[in-house]
Amino acid sequence: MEENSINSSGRIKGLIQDFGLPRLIITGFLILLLIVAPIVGADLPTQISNIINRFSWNGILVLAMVPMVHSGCGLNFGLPLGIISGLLGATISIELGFTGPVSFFMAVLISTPFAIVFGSLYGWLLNKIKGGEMMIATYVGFSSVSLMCMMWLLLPYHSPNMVWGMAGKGLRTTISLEGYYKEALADILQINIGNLMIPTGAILFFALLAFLMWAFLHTKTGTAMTAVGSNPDFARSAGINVDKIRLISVVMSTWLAAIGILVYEQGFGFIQLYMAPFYMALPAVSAILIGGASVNKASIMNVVIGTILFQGIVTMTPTVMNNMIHLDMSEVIRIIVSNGMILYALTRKTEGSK
Amino acid sequence: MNKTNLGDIFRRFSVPLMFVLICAVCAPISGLSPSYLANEIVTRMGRNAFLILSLLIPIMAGMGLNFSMTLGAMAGEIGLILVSDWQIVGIPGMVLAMIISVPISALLGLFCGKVLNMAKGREMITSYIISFFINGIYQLVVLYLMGPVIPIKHSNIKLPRGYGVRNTVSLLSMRQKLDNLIPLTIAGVKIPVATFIVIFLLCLVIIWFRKTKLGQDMRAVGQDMEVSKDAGINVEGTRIISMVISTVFAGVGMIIYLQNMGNIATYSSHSQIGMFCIAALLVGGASVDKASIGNVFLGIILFHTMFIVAPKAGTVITGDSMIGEYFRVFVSYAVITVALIMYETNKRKNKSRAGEELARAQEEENEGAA
Amino acid sequence: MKGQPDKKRILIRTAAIIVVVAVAAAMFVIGRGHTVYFDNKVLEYNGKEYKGPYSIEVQVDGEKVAKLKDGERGMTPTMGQNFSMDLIIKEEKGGEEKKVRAGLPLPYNMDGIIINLPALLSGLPEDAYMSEFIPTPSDEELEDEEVVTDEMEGLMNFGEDGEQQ
Amino acid sequence: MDNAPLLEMRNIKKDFFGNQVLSDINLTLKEGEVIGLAGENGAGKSTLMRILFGSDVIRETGGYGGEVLIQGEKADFQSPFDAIAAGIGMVHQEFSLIPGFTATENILLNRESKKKSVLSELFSDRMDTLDRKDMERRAAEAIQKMGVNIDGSMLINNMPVGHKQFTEIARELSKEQLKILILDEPTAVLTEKEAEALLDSIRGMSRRGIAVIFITHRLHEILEVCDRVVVMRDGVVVGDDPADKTSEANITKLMVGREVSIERVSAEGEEKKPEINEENADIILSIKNLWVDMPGETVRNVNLDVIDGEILGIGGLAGQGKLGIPNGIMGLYDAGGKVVFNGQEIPLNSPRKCLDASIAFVSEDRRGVGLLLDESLEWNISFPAMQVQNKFLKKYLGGLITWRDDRAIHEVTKKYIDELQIKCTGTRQKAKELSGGNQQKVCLAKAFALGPKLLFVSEPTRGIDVGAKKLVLEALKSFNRDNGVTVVMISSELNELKATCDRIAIVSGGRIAGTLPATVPVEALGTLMISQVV
Repeated sequence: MEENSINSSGRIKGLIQDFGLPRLIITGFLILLLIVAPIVGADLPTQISNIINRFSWNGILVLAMVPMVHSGCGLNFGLPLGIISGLLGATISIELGFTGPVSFFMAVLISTPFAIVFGSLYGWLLNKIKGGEMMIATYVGFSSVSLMCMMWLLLPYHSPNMVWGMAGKGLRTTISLEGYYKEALADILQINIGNLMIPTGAILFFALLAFLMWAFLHTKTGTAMTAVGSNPDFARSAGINVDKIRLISVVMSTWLAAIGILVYEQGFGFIQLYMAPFYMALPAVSAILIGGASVNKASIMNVVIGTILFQGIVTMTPTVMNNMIHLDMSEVIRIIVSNGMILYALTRKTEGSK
Repeated sequence: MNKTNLGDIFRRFSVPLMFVLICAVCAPISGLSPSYLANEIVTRMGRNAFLILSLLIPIMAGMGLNFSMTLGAMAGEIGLILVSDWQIVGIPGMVLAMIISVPISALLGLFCGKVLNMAKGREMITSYIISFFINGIYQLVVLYLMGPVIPIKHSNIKLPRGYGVRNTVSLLSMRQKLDNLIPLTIAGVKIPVATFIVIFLLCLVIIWFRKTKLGQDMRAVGQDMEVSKDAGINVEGTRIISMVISTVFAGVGMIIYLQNMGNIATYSSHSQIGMFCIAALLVGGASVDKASIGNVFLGIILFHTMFIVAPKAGTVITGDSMIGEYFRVFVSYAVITVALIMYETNKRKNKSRAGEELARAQEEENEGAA
Repeated sequence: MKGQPDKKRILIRTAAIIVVVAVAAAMFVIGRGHTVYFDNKVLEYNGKEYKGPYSIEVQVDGEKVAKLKDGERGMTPTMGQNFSMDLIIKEEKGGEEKKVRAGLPLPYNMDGIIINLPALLSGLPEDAYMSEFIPTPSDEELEDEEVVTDEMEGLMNFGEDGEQQ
Repeated sequence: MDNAPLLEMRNIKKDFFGNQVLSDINLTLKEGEVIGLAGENGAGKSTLMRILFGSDVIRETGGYGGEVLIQGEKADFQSPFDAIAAGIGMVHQEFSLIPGFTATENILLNRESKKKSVLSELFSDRMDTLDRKDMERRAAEAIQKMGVNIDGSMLINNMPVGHKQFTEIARELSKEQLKILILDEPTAVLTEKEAEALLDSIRGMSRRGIAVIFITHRLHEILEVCDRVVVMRDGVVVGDDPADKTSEANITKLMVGREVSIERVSAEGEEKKPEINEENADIILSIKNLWVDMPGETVRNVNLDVIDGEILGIGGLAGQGKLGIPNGIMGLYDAGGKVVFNGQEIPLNSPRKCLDASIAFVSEDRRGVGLLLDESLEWNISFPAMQVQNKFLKKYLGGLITWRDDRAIHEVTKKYIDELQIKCTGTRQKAKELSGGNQQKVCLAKAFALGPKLLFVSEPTRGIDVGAKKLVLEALKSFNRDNGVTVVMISSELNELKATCDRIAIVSGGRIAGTLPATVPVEALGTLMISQVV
């Protein structure tokens, strides 16, 4: 992203090279799906709105990968930690009685301090274990999710819309956002043309955060972050406090994950608690990798392309395959494609940085 | 020197000690009778020990905790599903399932080893993702190919739509056949003697294996790949072999596990097996780079005691049965997290300690010189 | 220098594979399970009627698996290709007990096998007393079940929910 | 045939990508003979030994010329394993030991005694079990052969460094076929006593008929134990004398050479800088009691003053600590002591503080520390200046947002590309795509962009071609001359230092062995260089 506009012909060649075979296959597959869809009788506008919708839900969660990849902390398998901050914000906002779009705003506001505190602790931990980030991140995510499972039961929530009706305490596994912030963003400036529906607000919100991200990477600190990820020894010799930069990146990633889950919920219409955040990290990780990122390089373009490709395949395959051969293999395809992509990225040697 | 050693020992056994504490507190609260507990633990020992033992060899070869032991578990399940459909029952059924699972496990282990050789230094996260990836392939086979491609006859296994396997496959015909082969009950505790004999044999094999040339090579590779390579050891090959052996053992272990359970949850039995086997091993005092047979058994006793008493104790304390359930899940994950963190920080600490010592020596010398 | 040990090794490996295959084959034979159903029912064969006794108790390996009054059916799962049972026959109520030992080979390709005991006891040929049991699938079995392949399955119980204790 | 020498190397030539490192080397070695191989770093000793040992590096870089004969038969080693099979053993400088294994296990690593087991025939002979008893016997035999007593059952982890070295030697001795043993600076890590023991054991080996090639910088050891001394310089054998016919001084002279290969780079018309007068010069940087824990380059108790405006050279053999000095001061490795710059004490272990005080550093580890290989030249050149001095930044919202000024970065990069003649396709080319020499120029540009008062340059000409070498040295000189920047240049090449610097400090054994004006003959520097070698 930071290298746009110059000698574009050379860049296109490089782009194809950088693209890599797996990505090419996935793109080809999605294009094939888009061509086949109308032939087998699936409604193309509906399909496209589906993809756009899913993009608007998931984009920010994928964006949350960017800071940590940039600072060399690797793929953030600890995304659930950020998601938990978001869930805390969401539930507290509702508990405090906010409704409508205001509840969304309040959820963002409340989840921010949680994200900062959790993110700082998480970042501090990751600084202690440089080199083993990804595995530990995974388990930090798992541990925090299972710890929160207890908390959802124990914390003194009372809002009747959220707690189990019988017991009067303990949050439900899914909480409807009807009357709260369901489609709070999507409804803003929504465009409807026939079957085509575009949740403009949500997309704009993603664009805003993506722009802020892009802008951040152009500031002094952002530049330092990229340098730390590219070569921590270089950064250190240039007087950068590597640990601090990494910490900032982890906090940013955690905060974006918190916002990301809130945006996801406003689109989806429900808050999912308990075990739901467990595997939220994997789709986001594979999406950004499909978009062309590697373990230590990622750009906003990777996020956009990756989310569209990933969500495209996830939403298109079931309908197309069902219409075509009455065989829904989409789930299996999703598992193989997304995990295969992560495997591919992990087995590639990371160039440059030591 | 002595002081730090004591501290190190304490650190090394901190996880088992913590578990002893948890169990000591929760067991009385749970109100479960000692004989019930003893029965449960003996059952679980027979059920899980083989699986957990399969983790030891990759640790020896320096490849860390083998999260992709699920691959073997899947191979074992495929063997059992086929055998059930062929109506081979009892111990012969198990033996046949094992024979079928071995080549599948070996192939998967080979794949896994090759991939891990491409991802040196991040074996664990990679093997973790491999388990998900192969799970996709497993689903492809079991859900779509079983029926049309791999013949499945019986309607209690095959889905009515004509392809795919049902959510659960009953193993009633071989349920606990191995456990009850040699019946023995001591003080009300039923002992699965035959299973224990099998486990004991595996322990012997592992101990013997450590004394072989291959075992020695694995230890060498596990400690320093470069040096081993210079000495002419085929490093990559050795690592692959260790994965193959682990996967094959895991496959056999899964069959023993499932014969005790009495049915297969086709799509989920394997998914978490790696996770809780690893947790149990770590609870037994193992670390990412060091594990012994003793760790396995201590781990099973402590981990499963916690597993049995925690929900009950949770219910008693909070009045909500789910709290205890969540608690034990949390503890399992937390144990793995803590073990991983300790492993990584130790690695760093060893480095910085070497630096400190050098600096101190120079300082002393400086003082002498000044 | 190389040829000799290699040949030996190939030989040993082949032998090992043959042994494994042989064991597998043996397992197919000795491990084949069947469900045997016993009928104590009247049977018509070649125009002749064979009537059962008042009651038959079926014992396998010394254990009682079924006691059949006239017109009843019992069952037991078995393993292997030969099936032997002890039949304790009471011709009429309160009458004398008579113990008969019966052994018969089971056809490999039948899962469920019905044996008509009166016919067996009368010494009729195999096609008379033996027939295949074809189960009619229950409604429950016919119902399409949703396959749950969710990764979250088993997160909580670590795959132990199928336990039948 | 029987009279053929054990080893004969004839007309050995080797070049690395056109860079001739060995030319026409002839070397013979008789059974039981001990020869000492001396020479500066880069004289070609290790390359020669690598050729003899069948190293992969040699084959990967295009093989070598000439031939190696072992007992009169031509040998062509495809790998070190072939060399080992032919009876050549080598003990490297770096330990090649498994830390968690005992000495016995290490001595017999991958050559363990084995017993057939039931599964051996079924799988492979790797299923053989180890015969521990026989292993202990063989290891004890090797240790006994060496003549230095070490405990075979001790873990390497728990061993003092010297014993690790002996374990390595015992490993070579345990090989039945061993005829030639190459020892590459084996005494570097030994205490005096242990070194003495090692020399004894070399004598013992020689009596057994094993020929030894002994590489060391401790010349007295060579004289003590060797039959012959071979001295190499710049890829040529410059001396091959019986040990009793030569002396330390003689060897030193041969090592550093008489002629100066690079002319003092003083172009015509360049005004001669006034001679530095040490007595009343302004001291810009004063180093007191510096110790640095840089692995392989330990610095002990260094006291050094740098005069304002000079180019100070720091020379010395590899591993003696010259690299540790700048790396320690700049905070890249653990260091202690006192460093005063411009009258102000600089706290150690903090790169930022040094940079803030206008000290810049060009690291010897170009690819590891010096460059962002995956990023553009613009980033590489501007990054430290941007981060440390807030150059190339635009401020918005009253300084709340500091935006990277890509245009200013582009400008400055272009400026340095022109100035230093960096060959590249553009300012946005990635650093990893450049050649070594151009990468080095980028590193210099990076330091220049900081506008430092004092510049440390570590091994600026390592691994770059002659043309680039000249340019780099020229750039340093003009930077010193035109901007009045004090330069401290660390290099292993004495001639280069002589050609560039005003004064030269020689490091030996982690300490400053002496500081001399650059005009002194190179032999004087050479003598200092090996004076305190550890």
